[in-house]
Amino acid sequence: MDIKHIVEAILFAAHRPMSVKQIQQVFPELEQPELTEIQTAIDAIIDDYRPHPIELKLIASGYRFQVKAELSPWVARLFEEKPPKYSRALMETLAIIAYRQPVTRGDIEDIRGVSVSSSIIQTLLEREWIKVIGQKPVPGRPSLYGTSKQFLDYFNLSTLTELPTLEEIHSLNESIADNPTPQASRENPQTTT
Amino acid sequence: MDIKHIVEAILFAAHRPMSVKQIQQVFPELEQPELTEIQTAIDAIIDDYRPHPIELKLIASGYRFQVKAELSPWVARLFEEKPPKYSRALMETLAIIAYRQPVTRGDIEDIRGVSVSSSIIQTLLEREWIKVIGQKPVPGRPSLYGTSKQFLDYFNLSTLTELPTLEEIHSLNESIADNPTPQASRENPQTTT
Amino acid sequence: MDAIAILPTLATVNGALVHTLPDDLYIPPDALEVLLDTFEGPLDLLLYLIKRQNLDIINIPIAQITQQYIAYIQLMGVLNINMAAEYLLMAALLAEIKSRMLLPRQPDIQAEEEDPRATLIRRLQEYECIKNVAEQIDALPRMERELFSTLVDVSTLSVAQPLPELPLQDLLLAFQAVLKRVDQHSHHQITQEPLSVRERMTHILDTLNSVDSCIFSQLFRQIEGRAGVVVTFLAILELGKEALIEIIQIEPYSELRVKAI
Repeated sequence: MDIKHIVEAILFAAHRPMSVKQIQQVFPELEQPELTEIQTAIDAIIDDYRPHPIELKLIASGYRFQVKAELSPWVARLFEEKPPKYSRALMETLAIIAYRQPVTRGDIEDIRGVSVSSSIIQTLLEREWIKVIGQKPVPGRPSLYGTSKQFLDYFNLSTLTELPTLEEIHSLNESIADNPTPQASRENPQTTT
Repeated sequence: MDIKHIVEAILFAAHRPMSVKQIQQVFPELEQPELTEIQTAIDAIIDDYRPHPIELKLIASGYRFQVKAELSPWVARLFEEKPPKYSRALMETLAIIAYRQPVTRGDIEDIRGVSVSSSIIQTLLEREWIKVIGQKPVPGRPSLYGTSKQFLDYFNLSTLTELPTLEEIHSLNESIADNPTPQASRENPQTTT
Repeated sequence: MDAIAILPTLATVNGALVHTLPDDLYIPPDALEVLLDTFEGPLDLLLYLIKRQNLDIINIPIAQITQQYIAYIQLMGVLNINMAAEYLLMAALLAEIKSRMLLPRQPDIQAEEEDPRATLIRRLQEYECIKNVAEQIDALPRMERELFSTLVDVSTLSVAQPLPELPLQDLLLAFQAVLKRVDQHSHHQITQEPLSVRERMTHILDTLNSVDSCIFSQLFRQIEGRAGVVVTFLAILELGKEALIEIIQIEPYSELRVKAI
């Protein structure tokens, strides 16, 4: 049986994202194709499905078939439950962990300026979007958090570099340097209403 | 968007078989196609997938995509689980049948002091380690069980007499006998007999 | 700096009814709603105050912002919004920065310790960046909302599950446990026919199962020698004793027949 046919069946039957290596392992031991052959098959399948409402997409844990986003208005109606919504606090905590990992809870609190509730960390751990990747070697040995493949999978990304770009903080020092007497402008509330 | 495209997406995303009527209901109220239009779309999708390893099939409760049965050998390894372990009750039942054959279920229950579940007997019969070798001529004519050739083969014995005698069983290495986890004895099978 | 009377009675503070908001507080008509929709923290509140007035973070007018900030947290207190200590801490920091700026500059000291205003600006900037990307991540297409997994049924596939292994050792230990239990309740006894006899009993019954009856002598096989004959004979006797077979002689001196009951 032709490799592409089998790879397609495996991807549909797996019900989870499959890496090229994992696909290879599904083949009977003595008939495992080369990884490049599997990759070629995958590329061909991706092409095959272009006219269809589903797509084979590479995300962090591998390839998965998913319904294309443009069909969501129809497909969403299949499910009575509304998709889960996440609070700003949770999304900000997640963003800090994603961009600043590895971070401790204290680091997150420093950036957000408020304490982080345990339930947020708990929710993120339960969703397996974040994981404990170590302990910081300071008193109390706080947990260091990082994001997981499941986080990328859920947000349809294959690597962290696909996340929105974080604007770098560059203007601060120059601005202060350019502004030798900040007091003057500070005490000049030109925009007061 | 074209009806066939939407129907295909619905069938892939629904986690249950979908009847033509149910598919119609997924469309927003004012945009619901006629049932015949949906049926036409379904027929076209069925045709589309003929060369693929999956098929759109009508079963009692509606249409669903399923992996073609002929792919079974190729995707089987996706579903292989670690084999379960046999219960203590099953092992005791098998040992009693081996040493006391021919025996009825009642005999086994008398010796074990507890009832023997049908599923244990069933499992042993399915595994072909035991077989029904007759009925006891008492009311109810209960089945008489004995061990099979497959039982001897599995345990690499040529006759039952190669099993330890009751005295030998009694004096099986105590340290292992007292070990509550059978795994431990599995790891060092050399230490007894 | 018009305060807008939003409610006839805004709140009760120390027993006195509050009808108007503090004078120095600029509140656009939709602000109260925003206010009630709790901020994510003091940095968030500060950012809100700055952005609302189109101010640049770098050049925030500390005195003005401090006033507004304090007015807001007073209002939040008045409205019984559960206020975290962080809000008060920020108020203290703002007050400190403000008071510092009223003092003559002391370049020597400033060089040694970090300017608290610069620190605050950096924190505001960093928080703003995170707030922005968090919003962007929230807008990414994601599973369950824009993207849906496909489900293709696999129940019709035939998959042979590997069967459990059973080491002989485990089987024997299980039997040992049975024997120990039986010994303890000695009303039962496991008799000690040799296994060869029990095996032969099964074999004979198995044979008789497929035929109606068979001739006694057919059950013996010469090739097994004397020991085999003895085992078979004991097995037949045991089967007879347990009433599992019938040994029949149709007429005197005729061949014995054995029959499963």
